[in-house]
Amino acid sequence: MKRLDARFSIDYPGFHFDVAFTVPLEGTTAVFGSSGSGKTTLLRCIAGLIRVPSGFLQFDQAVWQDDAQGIFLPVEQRRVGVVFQEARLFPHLTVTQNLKYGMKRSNPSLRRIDFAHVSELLELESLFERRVSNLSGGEQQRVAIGRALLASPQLLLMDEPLAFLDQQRKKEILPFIQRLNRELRIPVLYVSHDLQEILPLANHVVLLKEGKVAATGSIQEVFSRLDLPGLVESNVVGAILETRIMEHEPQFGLTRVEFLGQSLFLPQQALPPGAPLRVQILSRDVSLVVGGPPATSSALNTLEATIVEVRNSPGDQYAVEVKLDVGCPLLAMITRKSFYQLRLRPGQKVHASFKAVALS
Amino acid sequence: MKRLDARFSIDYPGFHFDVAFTVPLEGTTAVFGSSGSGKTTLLRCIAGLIRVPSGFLQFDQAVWQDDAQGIFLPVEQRRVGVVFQEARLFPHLTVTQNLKYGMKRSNPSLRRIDFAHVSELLELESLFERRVSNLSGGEQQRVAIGRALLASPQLLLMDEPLAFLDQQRKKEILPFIQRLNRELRIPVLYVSHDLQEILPLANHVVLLKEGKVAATGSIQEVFSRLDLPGLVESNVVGAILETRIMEHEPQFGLTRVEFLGQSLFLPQQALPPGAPLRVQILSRDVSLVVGGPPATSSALNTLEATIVEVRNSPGDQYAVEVKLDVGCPLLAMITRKSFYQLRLRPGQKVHASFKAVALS
Amino acid sequence: MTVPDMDWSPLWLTMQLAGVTVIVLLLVGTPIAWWLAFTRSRFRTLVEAVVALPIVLPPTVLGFYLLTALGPHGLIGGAWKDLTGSALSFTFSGLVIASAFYSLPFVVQPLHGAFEAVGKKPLEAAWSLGASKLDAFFTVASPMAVRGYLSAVVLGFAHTLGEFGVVLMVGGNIPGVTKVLSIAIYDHVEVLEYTQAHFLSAVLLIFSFLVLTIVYTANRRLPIHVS
Amino acid sequence: MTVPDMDWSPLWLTMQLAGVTVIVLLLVGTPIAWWLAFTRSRFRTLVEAVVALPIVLPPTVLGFYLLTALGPHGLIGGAWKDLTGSALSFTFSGLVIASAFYSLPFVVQPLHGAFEAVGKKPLEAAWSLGASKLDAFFTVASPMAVRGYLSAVVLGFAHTLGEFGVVLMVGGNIPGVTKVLSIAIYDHVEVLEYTQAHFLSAVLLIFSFLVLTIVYTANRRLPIHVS
Amino acid sequence: TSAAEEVRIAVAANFRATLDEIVTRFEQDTGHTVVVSSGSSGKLYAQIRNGAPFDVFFSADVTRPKLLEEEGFAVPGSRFTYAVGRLTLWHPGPAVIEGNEQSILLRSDVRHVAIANPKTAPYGAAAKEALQALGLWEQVQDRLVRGENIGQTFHFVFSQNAQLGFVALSQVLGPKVNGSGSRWDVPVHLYAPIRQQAVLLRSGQRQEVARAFLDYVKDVRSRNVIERFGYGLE
Ligand SMILES: Nc1ncnc2c1ncn2[C@@H]1O[C@H](COP(=O)(O)OP(=O)(O)OP(=O)(O)O)[C@@H](O)[C@H]1O
Ligand SMILES: Nc1ncnc2c1ncn2[C@@H]1O[C@H](COP(=O)(O)OP(=O)(O)OP(=O)(O)O)[C@@H](O)[C@H]1O
Ligand SMILES: [Mg+2]
Ligand SMILES: [Mg+2]
Repeated sequence: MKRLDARFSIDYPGFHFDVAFTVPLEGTTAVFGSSGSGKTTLLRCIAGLIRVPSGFLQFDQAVWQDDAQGIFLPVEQRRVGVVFQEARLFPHLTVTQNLKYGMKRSNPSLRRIDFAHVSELLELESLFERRVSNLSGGEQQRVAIGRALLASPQLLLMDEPLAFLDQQRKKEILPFIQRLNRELRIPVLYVSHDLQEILPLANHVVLLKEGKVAATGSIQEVFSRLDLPGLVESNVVGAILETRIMEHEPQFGLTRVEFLGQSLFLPQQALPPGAPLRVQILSRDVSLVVGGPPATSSALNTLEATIVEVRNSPGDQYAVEVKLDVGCPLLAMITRKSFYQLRLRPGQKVHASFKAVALS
Repeated sequence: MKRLDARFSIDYPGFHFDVAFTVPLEGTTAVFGSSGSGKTTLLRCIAGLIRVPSGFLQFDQAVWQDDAQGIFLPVEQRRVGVVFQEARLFPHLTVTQNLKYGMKRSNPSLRRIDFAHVSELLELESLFERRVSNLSGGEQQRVAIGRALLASPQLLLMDEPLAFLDQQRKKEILPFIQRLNRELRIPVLYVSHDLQEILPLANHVVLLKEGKVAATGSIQEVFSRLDLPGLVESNVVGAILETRIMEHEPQFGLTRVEFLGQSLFLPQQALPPGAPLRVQILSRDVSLVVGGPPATSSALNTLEATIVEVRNSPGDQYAVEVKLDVGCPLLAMITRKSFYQLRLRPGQKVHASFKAVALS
Repeated sequence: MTVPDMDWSPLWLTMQLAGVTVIVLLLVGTPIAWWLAFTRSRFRTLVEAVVALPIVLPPTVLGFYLLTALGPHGLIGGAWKDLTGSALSFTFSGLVIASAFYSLPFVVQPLHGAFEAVGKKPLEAAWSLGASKLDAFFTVASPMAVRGYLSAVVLGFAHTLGEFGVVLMVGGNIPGVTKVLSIAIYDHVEVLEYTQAHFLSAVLLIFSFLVLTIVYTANRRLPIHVS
Repeated sequence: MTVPDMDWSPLWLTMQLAGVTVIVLLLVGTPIAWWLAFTRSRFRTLVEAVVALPIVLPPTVLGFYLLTALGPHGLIGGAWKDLTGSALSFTFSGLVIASAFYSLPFVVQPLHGAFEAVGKKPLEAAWSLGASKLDAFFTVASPMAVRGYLSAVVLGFAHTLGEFGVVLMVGGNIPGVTKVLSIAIYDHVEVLEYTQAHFLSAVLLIFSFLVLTIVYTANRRLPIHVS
Repeated sequence: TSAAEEVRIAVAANFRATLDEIVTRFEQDTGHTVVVSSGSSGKLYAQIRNGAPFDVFFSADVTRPKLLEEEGFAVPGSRFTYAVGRLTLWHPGPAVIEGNEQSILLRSDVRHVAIANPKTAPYGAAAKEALQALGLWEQVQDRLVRGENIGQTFHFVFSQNAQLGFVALSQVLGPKVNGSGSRWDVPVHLYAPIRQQAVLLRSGQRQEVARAFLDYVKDVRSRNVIERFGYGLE
């Protein structure tokens, strides 16, 4: 599989940046880490906007930087689309001219992203003739995303691109980025603080802490680790299940998916039976019931589970995190009170129930 | 009660801005609306950074703008702290100098915000001597917030101030802003797209749509309206309950609060018994159970409820929104399947149960 | 080469003239540049053009007109005479006015550019933090426009040093009062005293080089830099 | 006043000289200004000072040195003569070189300031969108630095129009070849032909005023404005 | 004579107006074209040494033509005095200067007296000499303003910035002033004669015509013109 292989180190006064990691060049890789942990710095290194003295960067077969051999591919030849944290639109150009700036400079045979489509999706039509100087914050971000996409990059670097956008727009733009991944095979490195934004999107995670890589791997691996207290709100994620669509129940607006031979129900999906579907469960949406399946409840899904591990929540001193095995790891976060009332202990069989609406 | 009374209208090419509203000058007023709906424009009008031809603005007893009488109080005399959408730090000053810029210019007798405290809370100490030009996005936002606070404003205008900050930091900064409200009685107008950010904070909401006020009122009123489809994800909010702390159960790490004579449990709070506490319930966290209180479950709280109204969710075509009465309005969002299985109908008595961890 | 026996008063006078002129220019040029940068008036382009006009005239010719204007029967000189009792021509003050007039665009243009580059945004931030318009100008706009001030000072100072036609005409070359270094050098060249001319030129160049280097090095330590 | 019987060739020559000089200056000044704006070299302040130096010398004196350098036995003139068969002094080309040399700082300074104000950020964006360094310079940096170019062109053009000492010295006041308008006016003043001098000055002023107003009005229609 | 040719002449600024009239006649008489460049003698000298394409040089003094001859830039033996400058103390208004020249220079309402720079301009040197001879040099020191050349000196007085000035008689008698105002012609014994010399240049390409022009200047008709403009002759 194609991979991105990166090693950089820089010494800024008061900040030592030293990362080395490999991620597959497919789907979206989330770059996580608190403010000032080096996310933007990493993206700049990959784009070739900072040249660190002894760095190494290989994109699939192509070595973009290897200071041991004196190799450094200039930015403009890397074909990376960058969405900067501040939009950085060109103030002397109209919105259309901004959007077409990279497009005009791309090789026509490599253009696979349609101008009309992007404009529609990002709701840019009404802005076309505008000067960028008085666009609103969110409008600027949308133009910046469009501009980067239309340059037909072979790698997208997005630095909190949706920070100023509302939930509604995020819900429209995110699936589009996902499709870029799937259909056009454009890998994305995506910086975001918003878990809700990244979970449906990311396949891999690079977790930065104070300039170092604290964890890297597939999103399932990273988010089921209980040893990353405080770094991400990993305890928010109960599980990320890769399921397959079985059948639709249109009369109830439900879709039944199969997960390790068991059925789960979610709100009806537009995909055909047989299609793979990613399902997420938030740990605090999981209820545990001892002794038989629960009474009729609006929480539709129930799985048999075995308690694997129990520990106090690092984030909330009155909650307990329970790691369950339902065929894959599942984290549940419950109050201490429930924990004592239900007398939970490792090895115990329980029922984990969660509502279908809790899946996305 | 003190009020802010505002009427502005501007005609930009392609955007007609025309608002008139009154909000109480206490607590936080959330300014909501999708990208390009005029939130920043509104804040600029209130700050006095745009002078619209025929505007009116009254802050408590003081008329800040009344073009009928030719009154316009210049920005610098309004004592409004503005956190701009782009941080707008002064590039020629260090972080400390930026922080102290407004402080030095404030009347010492009105200074009520402590430099050391703000710096600690916003984790600014390590940045003090830095030039602002190469601060990270989040670092810039933190400095900008600190700078505005330290000017001891009588009104805070915050334009998506936490957009680049991680969950962890938001959790630290938000309560502080809340305390500013409560203890120092500094009212805040707060623009944000993030519901999770605004819910614990806001008392009032001004909802903008395409330059007009679509709704305004207390947060309970606005978010229990079922007639604002698509504008905000109002259906996410089940209820916002104003409760009072009764007692703590330290052995379980719980606090019992009283809501209309009934008991609810939440994770232990730092406040003393008798203190008021706001509790939120998300509509999708509410489970409905028919026929007697549910079996032992990790969802701790159960309230008797009467179904008031049922309708299809405007946001999700396979979900049903149920408006309940538990002494105040409570929205529950359940799947259609549950809805039919439980045979719910208006007037019916049910039990609404929700987990304590779902309260914040 | 031995150091020619020379009179240092022109050097001293030159420094005074250049220094005072630059100060006057900054005082006059700053509000003009500010107005040009932020006005929406229809007259902006007109004022811009008028400010740049003096330099298109040959210095001697401009000097000729200025001499008339500053003289006892001139527009400015006459008024001045009524006020102070003496005309402006052949005085140090007259020289300053003439130099300032001639070097104005070299100061206004860089300042105008710099203020426009600063823009309104940082000013809005400063105002909202309680800074008055003037306060914000001094604590935000000026330091951010430091590169423009640098250009303005360098161009204004250097041009006044080298300026010659106007000074010659308006000043009357009175030793100790209006005989500046450039005239002294010119005199030497005219009478074929090349050694002295070379020497004085070298003095002027080295001196200016030192001043410029100090100014530029100081600027390097200033905060505003390209990232 | 009747229009004095006059020779228009100096006006035409002046326009040619000013036009060509400005073009030469932009070509030479742009890379220097760019380098100054973005280099981290220790020599930056040195180069900055050297570029500003020519203007501290009185024009005639600078002209004298340039005359020597451009003459048939001079450093530049000699080399040029070996190449082309004739020296540079008293030719139009020589005038252009001399004027360019003298007006260089008026072009470099505003450009330097403008490039610094543009900064690296928009350039990084352009590069990441596939623009080569040169492409980004022409399509992003230059248009964003339009205010600097405006100042540079205005100052360079106006200063060349009015410049006089250098041109007189290097050009030799030869009608039709190196006798530019400023010298013509000067000549008239010298021989007390005030009417002609006033007339030519008025021509020069009106012409410059028109040029400047057109330039500034054109700029107003350009995209980069203060918000 | 031969076919029409062009000859280039460098002339000191003070003689420019006079020469123009002679040139006009010469052109009419011979059909040749004369291109005149004027400037200060010092500048013209430096330019000639650096290859300026002039055929004839009319200097305002003796020194420079002599130097050019010695340095090999001029044709030996071609040097001659074409005019002798006369110095006059002038005021643009009528009836100000009347007879008692000494007291007027010291009158309290005379704030400035213009002279040409004695270092650089022959008329300045002459004015200094005359003032010294009159014993006034020290007393007028603080009222002197110096024009860089005699043209500028004239402007100082003409624009009334200086109340009095030692200017060239040729300026006062020239077409601009036509002898108006009041003046005192400084007696020639008070200063060394201001001899202005011309010389034929070596570098000149058109020596034939240039010689013809120099002869023309020596001709009696030209001498009349020169005298009419207020110059003396040798
Ligand atoms: N000076 C102006 N001239 C023309 N249009 C403007 C101007 N200022 C703002 N607008 C337009 O007005 C609309 C509202 O802008 P505003 O910045 O208030 O939006 P917003 O609600 O803050 O959006 P966001 O959440 O994206 O920041 C936008 O469409 C914007 O482009
Ligand atoms: N040129 C520089 N010189 C000195 N320090 C720098 C420089 N660039 C970045 N830093 C510092 O390096 C750290 C990492 O910065 P970076 O911009 O990569 O953070 P980030 O992870 O993107 O943060 P955020 O989420 O707030 O944008 C910060 O503390 C920043 O101040
Ligand atoms: Mg960042
Ligand atoms: Mg906004």
